[in-house]
Amino acid sequence: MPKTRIPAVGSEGWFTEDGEGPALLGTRCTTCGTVFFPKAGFFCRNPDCDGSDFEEVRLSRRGTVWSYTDARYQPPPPFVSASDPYQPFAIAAVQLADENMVVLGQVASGFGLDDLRVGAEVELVVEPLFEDDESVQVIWKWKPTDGGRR
Amino acid sequence: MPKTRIPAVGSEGWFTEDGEGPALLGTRCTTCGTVFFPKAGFFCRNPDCDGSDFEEVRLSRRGTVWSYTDARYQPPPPFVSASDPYQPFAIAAVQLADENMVVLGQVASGFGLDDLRVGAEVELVVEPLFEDDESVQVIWKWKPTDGGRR
Amino acid sequence: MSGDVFVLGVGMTPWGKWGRNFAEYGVEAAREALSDAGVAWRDIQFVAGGETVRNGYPGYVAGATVAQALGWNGARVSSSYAACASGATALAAARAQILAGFCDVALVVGADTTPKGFLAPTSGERPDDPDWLRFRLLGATNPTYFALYARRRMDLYGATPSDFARVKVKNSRHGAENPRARYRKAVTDEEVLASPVVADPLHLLDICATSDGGAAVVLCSEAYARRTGAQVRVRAVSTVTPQFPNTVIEMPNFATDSAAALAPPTLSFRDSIAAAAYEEAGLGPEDLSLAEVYDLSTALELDWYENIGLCKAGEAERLARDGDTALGGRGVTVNPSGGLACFGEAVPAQALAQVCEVTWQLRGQAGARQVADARVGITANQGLFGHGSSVILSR
Amino acid sequence: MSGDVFVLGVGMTPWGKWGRNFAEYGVEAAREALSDAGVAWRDIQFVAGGETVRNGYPGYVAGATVAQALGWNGARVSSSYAACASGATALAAARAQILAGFCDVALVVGADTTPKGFLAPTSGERPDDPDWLRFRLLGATNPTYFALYARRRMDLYGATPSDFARVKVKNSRHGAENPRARYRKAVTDEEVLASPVVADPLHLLDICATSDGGAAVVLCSEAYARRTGAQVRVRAVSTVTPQFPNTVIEMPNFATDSAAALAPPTLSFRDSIAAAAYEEAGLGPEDLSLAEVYDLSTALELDWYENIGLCKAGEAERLARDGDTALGGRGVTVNPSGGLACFGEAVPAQALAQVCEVTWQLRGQAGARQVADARVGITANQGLFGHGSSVILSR
Ligand SMILES: [Zn+2]
Ligand SMILES: [Zn+2]
Repeated sequence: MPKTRIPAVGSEGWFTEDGEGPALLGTRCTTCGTVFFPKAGFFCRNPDCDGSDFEEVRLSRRGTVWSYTDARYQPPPPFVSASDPYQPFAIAAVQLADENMVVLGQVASGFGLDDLRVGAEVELVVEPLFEDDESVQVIWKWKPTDGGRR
Repeated sequence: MPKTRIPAVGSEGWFTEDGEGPALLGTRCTTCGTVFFPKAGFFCRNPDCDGSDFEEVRLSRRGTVWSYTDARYQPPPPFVSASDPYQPFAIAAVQLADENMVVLGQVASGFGLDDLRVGAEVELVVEPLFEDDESVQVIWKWKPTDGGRR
Repeated sequence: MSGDVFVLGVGMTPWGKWGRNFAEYGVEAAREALSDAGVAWRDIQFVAGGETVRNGYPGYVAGATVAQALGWNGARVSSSYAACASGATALAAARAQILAGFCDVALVVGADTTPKGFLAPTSGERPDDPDWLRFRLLGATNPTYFALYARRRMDLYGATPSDFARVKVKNSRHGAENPRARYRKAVTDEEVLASPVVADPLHLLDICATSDGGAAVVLCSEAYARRTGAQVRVRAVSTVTPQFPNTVIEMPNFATDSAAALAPPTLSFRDSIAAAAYEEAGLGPEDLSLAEVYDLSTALELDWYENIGLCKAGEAERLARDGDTALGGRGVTVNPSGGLACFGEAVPAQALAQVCEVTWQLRGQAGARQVADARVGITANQGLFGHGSSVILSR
Repeated sequence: MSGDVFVLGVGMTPWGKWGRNFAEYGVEAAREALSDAGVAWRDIQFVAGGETVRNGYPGYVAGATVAQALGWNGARVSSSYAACASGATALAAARAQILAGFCDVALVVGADTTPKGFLAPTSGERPDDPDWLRFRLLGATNPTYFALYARRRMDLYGATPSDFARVKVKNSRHGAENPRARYRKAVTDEEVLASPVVADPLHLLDICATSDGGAAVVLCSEAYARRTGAQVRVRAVSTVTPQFPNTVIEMPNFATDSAAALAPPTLSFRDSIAAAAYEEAGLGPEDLSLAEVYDLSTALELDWYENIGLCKAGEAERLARDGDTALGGRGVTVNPSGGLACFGEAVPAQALAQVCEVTWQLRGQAGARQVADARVGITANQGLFGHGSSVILSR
């Protein structure tokens, strides 16, 4: 029986893979327009705004690398390694122009430090984070648009 | 194979069952004479004393009930029940005259609220707290000296 | 010292068990307090939070968590933990910032979301932690300690389970008039005595529950109060610790201090908490209109009557029997809010909730539970590990 | 405000990894500080503790835990948590109590005992906790964030791994002269660059370890200082929070605030921490003799040069290359203690350890690591969740 593909526990509702393609899901305050990721849904965190009404928004699928690094050693729990033995992976902080914010994410499988530079363009994909007995837990990742290798 | 009889985990060195009989083990500050239970061994907690040298002492085996109660419902973990289903037990706070302090303890097996009153004399015994697969974990308890039933 | 500080605004969520994130209760209470104070969040210069230890990092840094949820405004921030006295410690922190001249107006906030059942230590094997050990080695829950105090009243002063039940009956009548209370049904002494015994002599209805809730207070300087017309003055905030040897057995300890080498202090720890507040305020029990005391159990409320000086040791039962501490009684009204009996514990919010109630009473805004002509109110509570607090407010 | 407060005494344990109970480190540091101050424990009127969250209740109530271990003396007490800024928040609490006139002399103490390896959240499934989520969903450890800042310096300013290594070399030379440092061996840049990469571009020797340790400060009022001759004056304690939108990615967040609707503040959060201290002190970077900054990584120390105003953005590498920030250099000496590079993090103690070092320097008691004619020193650090601190001391 194939495993179910589910958002990684804790990230439910944080991203979508619907007909329009993969995208992060945030919320926008209908009063002041500020965007929040992960979603805010209680009170607006703009100190000048007392809005408490939010609409779900898809964040920009493309952005530019603000900075990047990798994880050479296996992080401690609650991190779960996708492979045994552990394989290092890269992490990028990505600037989204319209939202004027930076969002972290692992870098897409198959890409590493050599494929990244500050200012390079990346796009959002959804890929496995790890598998357990019943499911493949998926998460958003950033993928270089130029195919990598600068 | 008989199970090992060991002090309940966390109470190692808190009491003895040596040739002189069961007794709580505390420490006495050699500078000011203050007694500590559980043992102090770092700096003396008498604010007028800067002693840091302690000797082990056996606490008085007999005392008088300062107050008492019972536990009608099973306490949450890390409590471990001695029986299944759970059996309520009594708890006494006992005043030791020489040490001028009050020490809590469960009441000895077979004795309950009806055997206790404020001011009644009790003596220290060591009895099972609970058993696990390998061992019987024992602890100090307070036992009415008049055989109970006031 | 540059005078007293004033309560400019108060806010409190309804207490209950909803399982929301604690920060939401904190923000809700804070926004009500800000609105009550007529102060914009942008103008708050210091945020003092009472921590909850059950929410990971956001709970440990409750001041910052609430500040961020309200929208980072650059305010200075602190997060305090002092068990049941956390809210009062946060209040003391904000008061000192104002009196030291670092700010004019500060927000104090506490909120919690609590698990069902007995409060228990966090999981794992932690034999270094006295709070873990008392559960493992003794099975001593919080009600164990409350029951020891209650039984002692019985054997020393002739108190009866009916005396304890009477406190619950009184508080439930008060709480029935409080829209923020969780339990709003007046109960009878028969109901209390018919409820199951949890820790002899205390019944289920003698012991307070655990709840979710948030409370907030906006404090300001005297100069600021003069401009805005704030009337409720903070006369004292006591956060004293015990003096060695502390000879009353206390959560979560296995034993008292030994008084073999050094004589006990004149006042017990619980007596010293209010005594320090009275001294700071230059007031005494005879000046009180009302008191909000920490009724973790009904019997403990009787102890507090003596600890805050309403009567001598052993006389609390008589006060309760005569109805002196009930709304409309001859004496100081105790727990007009309904107390923990009607709210349940939401640890970091509780000491602030007491301050909210006293404020409403002093302003004459307590509706059907209003104490007539309330002029001075005291709060008192005690938490684990030598934390106690008492706040005195006057108008 | 009734003038400044003064540092009357300081104490610090040697840093290391011994696995003792955190309270013992706190008591050891406190007793040294009391002795250095010439104050009896009985005379301490307020105890402010920085919490450690890894020790159950005793750690949450660190102020009371240390007060009890020293012997309950009835002092008022507080326990503060503000991540890496905890010690400074405790210092701010004690300062305000003194300036508000509630006490003359206060003890501030922080101590920790830390597990091996990466700092990780407490166990259990806690998907409501952002600190849990960043490990689970991203595998983002603390070094991840440090590395993002470091890489940005490389791509923006042309920094190289050798520039980072140079900071470690400098700090290891300083720490070699510090008897309380844990690592006292001078290292070379070859050794740094040969150590394994943890999070590119940072090597193991670019990143600070976790340690056990305690630090304590006795503060007193100006009047008290005059009587005792205390010379080290607390000119500022900044504990500001960010202003929305905070546009630099920070532990433990997944994203920055959005600046789509509200423009970012003029100063970044990290810049604003020292700026608030300078404003409070009426001093500027040009007045400094030395700085103790929070070098969680070597590259982060370079960021701090800019954040505390030693140079413009992008110029920190030049300062380090020219040796300006080393003992005997032309500029402000940075981390004469050896910094976190030689101590490792002991979270609630760290901000106080910085104050201890600056005090020793201002008193001319720093031995072979003494900064010549030290007159003004600043500390700076930043912790999780919008906590930063900066303390300025002068003689
Ligand atoms: Zn808004
Ligand atoms: Zn002694």
